[in-house]
Amino acid sequence: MNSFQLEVNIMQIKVLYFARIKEAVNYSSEDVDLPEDIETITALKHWLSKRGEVWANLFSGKLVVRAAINHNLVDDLATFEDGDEVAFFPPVTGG
Amino acid sequence: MNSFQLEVNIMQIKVLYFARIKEAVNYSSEDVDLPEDIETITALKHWLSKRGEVWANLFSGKLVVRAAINHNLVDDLATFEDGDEVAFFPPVTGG
Amino acid sequence: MIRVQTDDFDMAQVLDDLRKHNPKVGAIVSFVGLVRDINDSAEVTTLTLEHYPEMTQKALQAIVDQAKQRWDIIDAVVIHRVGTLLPTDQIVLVAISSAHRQAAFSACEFVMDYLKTQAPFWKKETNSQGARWVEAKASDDEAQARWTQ
Amino acid sequence: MIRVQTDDFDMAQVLDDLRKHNPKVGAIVSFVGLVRDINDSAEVTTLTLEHYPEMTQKALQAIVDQAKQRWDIIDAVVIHRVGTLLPTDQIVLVAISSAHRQAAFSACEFVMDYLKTQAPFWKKETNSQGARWVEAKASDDEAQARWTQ
Repeated sequence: MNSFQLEVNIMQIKVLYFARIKEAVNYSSEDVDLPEDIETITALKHWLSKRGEVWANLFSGKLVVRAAINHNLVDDLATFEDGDEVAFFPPVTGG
Repeated sequence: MNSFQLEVNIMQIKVLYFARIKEAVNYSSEDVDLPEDIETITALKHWLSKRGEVWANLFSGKLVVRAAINHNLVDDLATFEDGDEVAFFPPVTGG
Repeated sequence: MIRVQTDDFDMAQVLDDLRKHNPKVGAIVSFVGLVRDINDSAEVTTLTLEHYPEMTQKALQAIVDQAKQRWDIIDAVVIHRVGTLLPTDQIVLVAISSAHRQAAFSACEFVMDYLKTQAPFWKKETNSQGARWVEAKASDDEAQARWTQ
Repeated sequence: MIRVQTDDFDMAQVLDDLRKHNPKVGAIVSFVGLVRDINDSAEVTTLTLEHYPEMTQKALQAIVDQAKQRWDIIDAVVIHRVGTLLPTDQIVLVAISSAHRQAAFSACEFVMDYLKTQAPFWKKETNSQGARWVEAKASDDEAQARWTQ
């Protein structure tokens, strides 16, 4: 019973990084297991920033970090669900 | 003395016609001798309109007739001088 | 470069000329006007453009000069065809190069709006019912008036 | 048509495709963005474009769909290159066909303003001093914001 609850309450998402953020974290993609209360971009940024100095610097708010959920640009209050793809990147500079 | 004055007081200009105006008058260019008091586009339109029905219809004001003096688009109060080239045409429709 | 010609023009050549000789160019905005197969009335079979040769070049140059005074543009090309054209034929090209895109967009639209109301060209359409001169449109006067408000 | 590609594109081919198959087209407005040899700092030697492949097509399509809802346009082409480019190389093409010119001008500028702020591309420049990511410009956000006022 206890172990069944644990499985339900862990959410797995895929997280992608682009441009200078990818270079800072040194990889482009990872699968992340999250506690169930981490379901907004803001919460995810806060949670990731506890990983260490590089992460804290990235998500400190000094530089703008944009996010997409399942390939849609979103603001930081957007929520994601188990299995979603979340991406972090700097403001875009195409064109 | 009299004949000398007459020569001075007659102004000769070249008048060009384009598009439907050219078709209405049936030629594209003429040299016109004008009395000296005909020196604005308005006066020239009025003077030409006395030539007959075709001319009266053209310059009656029912249709817009634009004018250029020496290749510059002008409004009807613009004045011309001896030797100038005056053109009459409908509103332009290029592009 | 301003040209009035009966021949068709090669848009790719014009754009290559604008960009290849000047690495300061970051943006090129171009407009191509085409003969449509339908206008106010019936199906158009030909479109014939008449102009006032001695005035045309001067009028187009004056429009381009105004655009260069108003916006920070690098170069401008205007090519206008005259003579008889068919549906889908190219009539006019306006291409503007600049460092940044907004100047090129504004200048290109400005040149077209002024060309439509100031440059001495006249269009005559033929269709199955005969030939008729194309009427000037109030919307073109309004488009031009925007720039002086 | 929306394409993201490493290869260069042929502007003339795109414009011919837009006009030759549809005699309702009276106007084509196009924008070409090019690699400039100088940016904020020193002379640029290369420009490398990275993107988010799964998102890019979707983001560009959403922008084009919005333009089609807002203006009476006939067709739209967006081609954006990725990979490493050199000064004077073409980066992006937006071409819009319509019956009348104002819709094409507005839609083309709209698509570019949204592409600049919404489509997941990132530029990295190299010059004699090394490589650096290009910073987003506030002027691009302002350009996009005009359309929502």
